[in-house]
Amino acid sequence: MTALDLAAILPIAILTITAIICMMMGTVRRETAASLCSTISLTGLAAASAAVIYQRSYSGLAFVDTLSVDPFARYFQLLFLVVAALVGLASREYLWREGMAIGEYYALMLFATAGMCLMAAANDLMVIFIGLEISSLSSYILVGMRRNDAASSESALKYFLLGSFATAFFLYGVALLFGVSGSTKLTAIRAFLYGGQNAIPASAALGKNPVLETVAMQSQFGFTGSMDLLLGAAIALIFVGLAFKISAVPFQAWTPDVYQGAPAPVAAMLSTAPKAAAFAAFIRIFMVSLGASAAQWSHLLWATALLTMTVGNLAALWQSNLKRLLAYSSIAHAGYMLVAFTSCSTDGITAILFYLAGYAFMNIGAFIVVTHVAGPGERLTELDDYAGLGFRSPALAALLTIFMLSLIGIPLTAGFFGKFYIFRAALDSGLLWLTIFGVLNSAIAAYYYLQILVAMYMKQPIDSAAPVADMPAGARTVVTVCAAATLLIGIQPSAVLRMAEYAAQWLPQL
Amino acid sequence: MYEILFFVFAAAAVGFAINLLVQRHPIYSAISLIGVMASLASLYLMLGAEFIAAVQVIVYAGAIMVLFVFVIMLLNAGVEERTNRSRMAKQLGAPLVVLLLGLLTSLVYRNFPPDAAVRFGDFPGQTADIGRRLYIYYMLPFEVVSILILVAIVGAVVLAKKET
Amino acid sequence: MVPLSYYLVLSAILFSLGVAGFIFKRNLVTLFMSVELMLNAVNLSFVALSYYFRQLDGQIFVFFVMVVAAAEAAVGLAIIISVFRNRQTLNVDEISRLKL
Amino acid sequence: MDLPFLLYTLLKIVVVVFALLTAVAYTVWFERKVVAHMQSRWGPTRVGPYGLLQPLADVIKLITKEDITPSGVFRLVYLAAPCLAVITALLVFAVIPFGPRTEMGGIDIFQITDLDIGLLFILSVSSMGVYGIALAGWSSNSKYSLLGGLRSSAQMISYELAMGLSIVGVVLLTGSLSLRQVVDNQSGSWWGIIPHWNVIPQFIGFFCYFVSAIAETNRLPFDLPEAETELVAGYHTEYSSMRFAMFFLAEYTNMTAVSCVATVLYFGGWSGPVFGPEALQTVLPLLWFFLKVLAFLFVYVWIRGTLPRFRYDQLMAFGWKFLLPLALANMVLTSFVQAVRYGG
Repeated sequence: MTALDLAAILPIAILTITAIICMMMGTVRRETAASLCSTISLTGLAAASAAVIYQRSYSGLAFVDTLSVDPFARYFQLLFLVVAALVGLASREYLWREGMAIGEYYALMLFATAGMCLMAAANDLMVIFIGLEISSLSSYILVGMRRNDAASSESALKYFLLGSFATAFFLYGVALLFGVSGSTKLTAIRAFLYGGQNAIPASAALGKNPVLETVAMQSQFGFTGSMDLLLGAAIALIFVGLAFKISAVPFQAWTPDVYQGAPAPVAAMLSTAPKAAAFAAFIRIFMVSLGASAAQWSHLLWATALLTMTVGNLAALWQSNLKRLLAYSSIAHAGYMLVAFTSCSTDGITAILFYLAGYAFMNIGAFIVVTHVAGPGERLTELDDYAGLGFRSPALAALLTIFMLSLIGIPLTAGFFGKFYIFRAALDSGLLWLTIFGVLNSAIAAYYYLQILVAMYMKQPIDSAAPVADMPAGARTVVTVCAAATLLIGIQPSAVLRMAEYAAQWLPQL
Repeated sequence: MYEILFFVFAAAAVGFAINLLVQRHPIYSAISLIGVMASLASLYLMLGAEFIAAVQVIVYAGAIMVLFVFVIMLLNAGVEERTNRSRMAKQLGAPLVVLLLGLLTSLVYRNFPPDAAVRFGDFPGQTADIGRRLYIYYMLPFEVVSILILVAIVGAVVLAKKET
Repeated sequence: MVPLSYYLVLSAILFSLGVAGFIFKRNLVTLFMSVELMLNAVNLSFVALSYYFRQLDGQIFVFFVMVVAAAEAAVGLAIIISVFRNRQTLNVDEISRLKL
Repeated sequence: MDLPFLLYTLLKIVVVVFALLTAVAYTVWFERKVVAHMQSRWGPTRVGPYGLLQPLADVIKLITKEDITPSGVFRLVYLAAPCLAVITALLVFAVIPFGPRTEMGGIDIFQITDLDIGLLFILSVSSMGVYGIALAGWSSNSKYSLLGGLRSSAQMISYELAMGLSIVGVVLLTGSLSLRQVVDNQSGSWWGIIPHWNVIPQFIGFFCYFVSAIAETNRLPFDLPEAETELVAGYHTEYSSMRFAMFFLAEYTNMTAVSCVATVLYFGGWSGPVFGPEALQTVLPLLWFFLKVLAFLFVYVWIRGTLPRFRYDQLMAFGWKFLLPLALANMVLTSFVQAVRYGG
């Protein structure tokens, strides 16, 4: 094990160990478990972040080309760690309130983070697959953790069934890609697709096999005419698998149900971290390995981006349940990011990375506010429950306003710059129509976000509405941090933008 | 001889898979799936993947499917009912599945060189080589799946344990 | 001597049958079994391609897919049991929220 | 693949199956006799000298009894389950080497086939054995059978883990999954007296293997699936006549198979002092093998005659909280020692 290997695995190892320690906290009393677990997991996440930052002095491929140490991976890993920290802190009181298993919750959240870190850094489809499964399995369980709530377990079931269905497609795509190129290593596939060389590394060949050379030749010749079709099928299947994870249309059907049924903090995490992880894998596979056939997949992306934005926004218009509304809004936001992806340029990728960071803060903030307003058992999640919230608890309403304005994309919030960079990147790549549709969509979206503001500030509270209790310390901290970050990025985007740019520039150019 | 064996096992696999669809009782579907897995294990043997064939039977047929059968028995699942939605799914899904089948098979059939043939014994099973390759070149995934298994254990306990 | 493409075609057929099962079956456990069938089909592709390249990576991939399938089965069946506890049914259509 | 090879293999299979069925029949007699003597009784004495023809009489009785198929059973599965149980039990013998490689016309006569993955084959076959019992329990459509079937499938998959892990120790020592190589690896001795048997370095592994093997075969003290005081007769409550006999047969075949595997893995297989003329030299290894297996069968019966039955939760706790960690620890220890020995 070299120093590079160690640096590459360190964040994941720290996360795993922390998760195991959290798991053992099931033995302590419930009263102390929650604060203990959140402290432990925060410490672990901080240590993992330190390890990620420590990685800066290394670069290259670790563990025999299966893990990549690069700025792109680091950016995503830091994002996942921050999301996990926010969600972990915010769910401290929630778990206690809802009587959920505390130690296991934190453990699974950290495991999921470890899996996502692995996905972001993987240079082998096998490792991407395993990382994807670690994060997905943990999310399935987290969604279903309110076991006595029928909605929770049903949404876990739906998420699980459709998720494993999509994974099977992803795997079939990987198999076909393996059939075309002879390797599952992203860099080897790239070398094959650009250079036409069979990607079987010399080390993989079994020395005693004289057939090997001829087979390699054969496959090369056999494929010259027809490789495109097989490759196209492989791309389409991998696309299906990943599109499910980022809930792109037409694979979005699970999203509203799952977000609605899931515990709200888990929904906050689902809408940010796993989506970002799927984007990381998406970008890495398509830009690194399949860059040579960008002409094929950019059309696919174009259509998906348009559909995802439009369907997400239009469906959100009819929602009265806030969790469902945020779910549809998250679909729409995935659509905006796909617009940037369609441009296939470094600017586009930068825009996605920037957007993911800003989106993480505003969306987690919004979800945590919703969690709090919902109250015990998560009963108050309808739009009517927010009537007059601006008078009942002005601070909470003000915070939610910031998040909503940012989700709309009003200047001085993170959302504005996010959208700005995305549409600029799209315009630069000549995607005029897609940009126009994107801007139109943002305008539609403003309507349903404003609806919430209208409810909060212009409607009279229902008489029976109980006053909203004070926010517990953990959640309050998280919401404050999220609001501050949303505004900060909106006023001074350069720091995050520079990091995103640095990460995106690492990717090979098309 | 090997052609015959291939066709026998391939037909068995497809037959069992169709039976999985046709059977109304989940336990018969489970038995059919075990049949598919056993047929595939035999095909793996013919492809020289001895280790994978054995693991297929041990893990898939012997552990995963036992779990399925166990759960079916535990929940005492009955014959599945046909409801309105399933008729709708049929009308919508059938053309989709046929399309997928046609596309995939024709694509795979046309695009792989026809002179690539499988001769029994051409690529003898190398269990030791798999081990060596697994521990040297794929050490990371091998170590990391342990997290996955841990997640599965925690999940199964959290979701299915009795209320305390 | 069987052409390699026969193995791959068989894999494609099994995969499509798995998809069909996922769409047509109404029982949760059977639905999940259809997914397992799809994974098995993919495994066959991997083993056949591994033979084609005379190289073991494909078989190692299958090994990992099996581990993942086992983990998935444990979690999936636990979820099914917890749904059954709340609903007392295994029919997809009766689980109202589950609009597949 | 040529015809003589096929014919020889078929012949070997027929001989092994025939010998095995006889041996199994006499295992029953052996068990009844030993248990009887442990309890100061005589056991079967009436049919033949020392009751030696008793097994024959039992077989005739079982075959000629009426075969009842209760109404309400899931017929196909109900009929297939006992066959499945017997077949999986018999299949194990396909890879067991009964003696050193002895060729006759180019074909090894003391082993049906020497697979590279012999050990994995045994594990995979025995992992299929659970279906016979689970499906029998389910298809009988009776609550006792169902509970028995559920218990047995849970028990068998639990103990399979410990069994598989304990075998890894032997594989680590041998470096091969072929049973013949496992035995060859145990030839020789330390200081001329202590044989090179795996049981000495792997005594923890052997303990885990044997205990989990007893559980796998559903024998006392782990015979909960058929605990008569709670479940009438467990999974085979509804079975009668020949179908019942097949479960009986499967159980005793499994016992024999487990004893054979234990002999091969931990007690040097056929190895033992070989002397005398050539004919004797050929036969002696078979005798050693037979004696070792017989000793194991005696231990089986001895345990049955001595120990009470576990409670179900005790059984699970024992498997998961004691046996599994122990087998894991043994595996880690063995691999550590091997790594130090051949460290490079």
